[in-house]
Amino acid sequence: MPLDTPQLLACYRTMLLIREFEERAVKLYKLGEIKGSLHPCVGQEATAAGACFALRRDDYLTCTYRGHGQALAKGLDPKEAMAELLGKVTGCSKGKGGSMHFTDPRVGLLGENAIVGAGVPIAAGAALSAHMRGSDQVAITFFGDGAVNQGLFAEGANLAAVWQLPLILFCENNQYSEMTPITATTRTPLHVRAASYGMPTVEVDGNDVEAVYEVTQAAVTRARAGAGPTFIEAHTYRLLGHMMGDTEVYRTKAEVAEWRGEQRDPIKRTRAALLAREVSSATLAIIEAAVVATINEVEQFARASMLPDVSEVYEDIWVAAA
Amino acid sequence: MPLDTPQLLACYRTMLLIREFEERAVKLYKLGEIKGSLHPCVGQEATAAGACFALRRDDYLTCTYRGHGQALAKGLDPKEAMAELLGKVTGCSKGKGGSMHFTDPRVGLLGENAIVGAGVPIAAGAALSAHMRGSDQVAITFFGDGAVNQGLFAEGANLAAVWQLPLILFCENNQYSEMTPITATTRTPLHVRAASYGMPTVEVDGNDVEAVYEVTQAAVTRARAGAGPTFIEAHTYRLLGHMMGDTEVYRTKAEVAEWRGEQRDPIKRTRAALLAREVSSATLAIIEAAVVATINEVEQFARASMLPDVSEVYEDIWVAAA
Amino acid sequence: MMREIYYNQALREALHEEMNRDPCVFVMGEDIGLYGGVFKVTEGLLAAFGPQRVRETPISENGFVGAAVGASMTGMRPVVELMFADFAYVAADSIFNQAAKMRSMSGGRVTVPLVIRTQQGGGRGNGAQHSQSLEAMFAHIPGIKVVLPSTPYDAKGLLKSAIRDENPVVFIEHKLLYSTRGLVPDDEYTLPIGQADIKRPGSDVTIITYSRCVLQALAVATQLAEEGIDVEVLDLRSLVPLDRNSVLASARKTGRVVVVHEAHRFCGVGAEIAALIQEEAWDELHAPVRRVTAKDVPIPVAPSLEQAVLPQEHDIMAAVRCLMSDNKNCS
Amino acid sequence: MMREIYYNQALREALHEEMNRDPCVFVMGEDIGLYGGVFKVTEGLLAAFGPQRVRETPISENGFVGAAVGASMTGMRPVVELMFADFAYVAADSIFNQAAKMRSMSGGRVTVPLVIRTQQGGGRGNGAQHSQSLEAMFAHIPGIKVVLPSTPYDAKGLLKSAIRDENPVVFIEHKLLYSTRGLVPDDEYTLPIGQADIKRPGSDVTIITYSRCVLQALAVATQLAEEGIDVEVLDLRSLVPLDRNSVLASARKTGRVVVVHEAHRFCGVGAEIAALIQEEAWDELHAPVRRVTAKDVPIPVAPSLEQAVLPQEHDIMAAVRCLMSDNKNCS
Ligand SMILES: Cc1ncc(C[n+]2csc(CCOP(=O)(O)OP(=O)(O)O)c2C)c(N)n1
Ligand SMILES: Cc1ncc(C[n+]2csc(CCOP(=O)(O)OP(=O)(O)O)c2C)c(N)n1
Ligand SMILES: [Mg+2]
Ligand SMILES: [Mg+2]
Repeated sequence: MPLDTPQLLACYRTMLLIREFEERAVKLYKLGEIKGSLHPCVGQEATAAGACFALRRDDYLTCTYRGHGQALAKGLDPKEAMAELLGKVTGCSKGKGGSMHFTDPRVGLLGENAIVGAGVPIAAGAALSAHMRGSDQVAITFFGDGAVNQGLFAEGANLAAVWQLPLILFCENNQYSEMTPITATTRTPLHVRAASYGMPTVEVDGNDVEAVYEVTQAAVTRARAGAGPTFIEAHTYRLLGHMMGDTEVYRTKAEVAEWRGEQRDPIKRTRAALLAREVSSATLAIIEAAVVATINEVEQFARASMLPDVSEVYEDIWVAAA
Repeated sequence: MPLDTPQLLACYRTMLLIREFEERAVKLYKLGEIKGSLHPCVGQEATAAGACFALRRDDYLTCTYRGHGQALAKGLDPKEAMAELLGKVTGCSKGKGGSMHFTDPRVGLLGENAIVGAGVPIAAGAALSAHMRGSDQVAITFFGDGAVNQGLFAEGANLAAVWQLPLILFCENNQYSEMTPITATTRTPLHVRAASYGMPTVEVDGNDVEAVYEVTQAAVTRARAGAGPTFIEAHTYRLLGHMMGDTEVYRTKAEVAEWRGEQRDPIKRTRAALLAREVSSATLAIIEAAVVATINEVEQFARASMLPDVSEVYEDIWVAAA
Repeated sequence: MMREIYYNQALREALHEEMNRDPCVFVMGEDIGLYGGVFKVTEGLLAAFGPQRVRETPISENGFVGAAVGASMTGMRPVVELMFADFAYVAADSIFNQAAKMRSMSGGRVTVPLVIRTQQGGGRGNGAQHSQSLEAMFAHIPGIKVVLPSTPYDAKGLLKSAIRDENPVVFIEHKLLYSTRGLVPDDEYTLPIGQADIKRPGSDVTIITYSRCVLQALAVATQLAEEGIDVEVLDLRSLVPLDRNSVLASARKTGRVVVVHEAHRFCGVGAEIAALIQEEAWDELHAPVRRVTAKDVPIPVAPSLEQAVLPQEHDIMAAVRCLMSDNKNCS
Repeated sequence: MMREIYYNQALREALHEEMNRDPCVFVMGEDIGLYGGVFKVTEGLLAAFGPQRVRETPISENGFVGAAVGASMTGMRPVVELMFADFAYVAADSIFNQAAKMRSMSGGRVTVPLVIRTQQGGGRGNGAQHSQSLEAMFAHIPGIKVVLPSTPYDAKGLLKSAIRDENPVVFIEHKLLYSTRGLVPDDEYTLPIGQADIKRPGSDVTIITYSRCVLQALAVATQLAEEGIDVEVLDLRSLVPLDRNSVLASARKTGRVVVVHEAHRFCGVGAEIAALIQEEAWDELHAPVRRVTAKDVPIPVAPSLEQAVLPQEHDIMAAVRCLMSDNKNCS
């Protein structure tokens, strides 16, 4: 079922929130407020917003170090997210996990992961759990094109297929794994690799939020009905470097510029689609301003929060016996 | 090119040697002369003999704990092999490796392996080495149906495909991984899984030594010509338990009996084929007797050999600086 | 009332009882269903609980341990069988980067009530890839409890506690212990994880050990009693948490300690115990802490070599005698 | 003649020279070609040696380390880059079950002249899965040499030796060392693996350490010199082989030892060194061997916590002062 206009507006707002969040994080990184790792998902907002719009709050999600967008789209509080980037005690992981480990089980977020491929079996296990408990929850796992080369992907995909788990394997093919083009590390399309485990696959324009929503929605419906996993290959592009400091020698400015253009950038495209549906630019401007205001608050909250006290060091490792 | 009669006779001899070797090992295990692990390949002699007949002595081979047959077919001295099973210092690994680690680089045997799937990347590396040295050597790796589920297989197969390595991935599908039928652990045919990496695949009756030879020969020709890897799925059956002590509750006596029959047992089939080619049963009887005599000598040699001296404990770990 | 049962039977009872008690408990692993596992620990569970809760896995340890992590984070209590501890290397990411760190990385928001049962050790000629003892590796990386029972009684009581624990637990059996027997109560019981057990009290020397080496230590203690040497045998039972108090109390009491294990020596548990005791009980020690361990070489198959590599009773005996002598250079 | 160059530059020179010297040497890993590796160690190698010998790999560490094992057994000398030591878990089978055991399992018939270069350590806020120090794990399992250079000079000389070594070598760099500088000869040189280096001689206390902690130890030594405490800093440089003679000689000389490392404490290298010294130099010690290590928790991201978990100069200072005091319970 296609998105109606209020739904598309909701997705647009989510995409803007993600873009604004990530750009603010980049700013704070450059200011030295954020340290360590940062892998912005700027340009990939449609996959996050479209796919997560097809999920319920109690569905499960795993993703990668580049998963801020998905985490926010799934419902992670942006304040907790930004505070986590700054290593603050108000962060979703009390500052212990950082950029690569956003986690919030209250919204089904079982964790970003800094190990390529590791989220796939974990999500398969969450799907197994839902199935065994007789719940109709589903699990989704986001990963990149490069992750398909990892044994963890192969093993997780096979488990999902053999056990017919309610799992959506969502591959964001942004053409590069770090600085290496995917064509250098696989000879066949990724969806072909996934299909070989015995699950339906679908390709989608990952910068078309409506299309992403529709294919995910179909996969979720299958999964909830007990019909097993689906692999989605979404073609997309990251507009910033792999990580902060990436010199981007492996791609041309022209290539990036094209993906930043009206035809490609998912936010520009959604904006155009909304205008075409006769949403007024005034309405859009209100949403846009509101998102900026939110992220301003988010930044303030994160900056004003405290670093965890040293006494926290031995906390959150073990659960004490009841 | 099909095997001519002298070639088929050579293969027959190899198959007999393997069968006799394995049955003798089982006998010695029951007598307590062999301890530890033993995974007989009785019933799977045609894959070993047929495939290795297509190889040169300087081609590389990796296989599994069930690889005695392949090791012998590749040229490992059966005396060294049997002595190794008994942990004797005259064994191919001086008694250190045992049943699951037959190794002899002089015949290209880079090792059986006790970790399911681990031989695949190692053989890929040997193929890479041949390629980089500008040699026309090829590598072959034997593994079971169950190994296709291991991440190591996926990663190794992908490397072979992406780098177009001179590698033959030889899957002995004997329908079970230990006590579990392969149908319980994969939803799709194994050759479909392999093809997804972008390499040609072929299925073959693994109990037909001529057919095994022909498909392997074709794969070797491709590999030597620089045309990359091939996956061979050979359908076969192990006639004994997975390991010594296997209670075989997972299959019926009738199933085993069928595979032991004239229509299925690879040795009986080859014998029939030779008789049909008008090789006399007297000739065959001479070969058969010679093989038994060889294995008698092999047993004697192994039993008469010494256990390694305790002073050997720190040997063969490190190569001293030149 | 007590019955004498086998170690693997004790484990099976623990699994059976816990699966009966809590529908969230399930087992998974290779060949654990119809066959009942290659060491027969899960025998009968398939018939009792069906294929959903006794789940046969493809040979993909990293995948199914990872799946167990995900299942444990979402309300289930998986008990995974890793057929040989040596396969922990293929599953290492799911164990060390995922299970061990998940709670900390989430700031305490998730829990991972997961048990990984495995077996380890040599002595059967299974070779370098099927005979390793990897407890030091599991214990070195924080976030996983590490339990190694030496008797059927401990095995049952500790496995039940491991299953009820809210933390990931690596539960390490020993391949040569499955066929040993011991008394186990008829009635239900659990044993707390983190308490060492004095398997034999003594006053002259303490042998600190765990798993199968406890049996060797007890045999040595019996022999040495005839020579008038009174050996205390302290069975650690778990390495994480380590019962530091019991370790130090026994060390202080006897002033002479030998640590015995089948794992390699370099950076093994013996090193940790020795370092700890000299740090904390320096003035009470009569002699340095001695270690009796596997030699630092891959485990060979030949019986002559395997015996030479793995710790034997005579090695333990020599170390104890050394500590009782005045000669500091004897071991 | 000497030049001052960066640690990563020193490594790059070693790779360049060895690839020039021996056509069998080649490098492989993720993003090591055009980009020159995320820490820029392999920069320029692609241009100099082409894509066959500077081989970009798919993200499949177990696969490509396994392939390196196979290549090394058959005449090549691969130098693999494992981007973060934390990824050793996904490659663990190829490292521990294959590379480490291959020679032994073949009774000495095969050799595995393989180098696995990796980097480790915390201090940058990279979190629990990108900050681990895993040297104890590599050193615990026999069959792999383990080298951890602390200076550009050591890095270059030891990497060249590692590449020429006929055994598998895990060569561990530190992410915070890449941007440090030091003097390196213009002329070619190698350094033997297995020799510790006294980075600062002293008579009161020995700090035994390696990798980045050497820099911390030297800073501490300088500060304590002002207090009149004369600290010897012994840089192990390799753990396997361990230079036992140098360790014991320094321990005997000063009678007071602190071991410092960034890896976790439990079953870490500090435990091994402490156990060894008390075993072998009991009578010469004035006090127990102390350990300054990371705390036994996953490495957190928040700077306040990361600092508290990883060893800091003030922690080392406190341990040294403790040893110099008469108070045995101070640390
Ligand atoms: C097992 C493992 N190997 C390598 C890395 C280093 N690494 C981090 S991201 C990355 C590239 C991943 O590419 P892809 O899956 O396409 O995701 P993208 O970053 O493009 O979103 C690599 C190699 C890692 N984190 N984990
Ligand atoms: C990584 C790993 N997991 C599990 C095992 C235990 N194991 C040994 S053989 C085997 C079954 C392998 O089946 P398959 O690949 O079909 O080979 P077959 O034994 O039938 O020849 C298993 C699970 C192992 N050796 N290595
Ligand atoms: Mg990508
Ligand atoms: Mg099989």
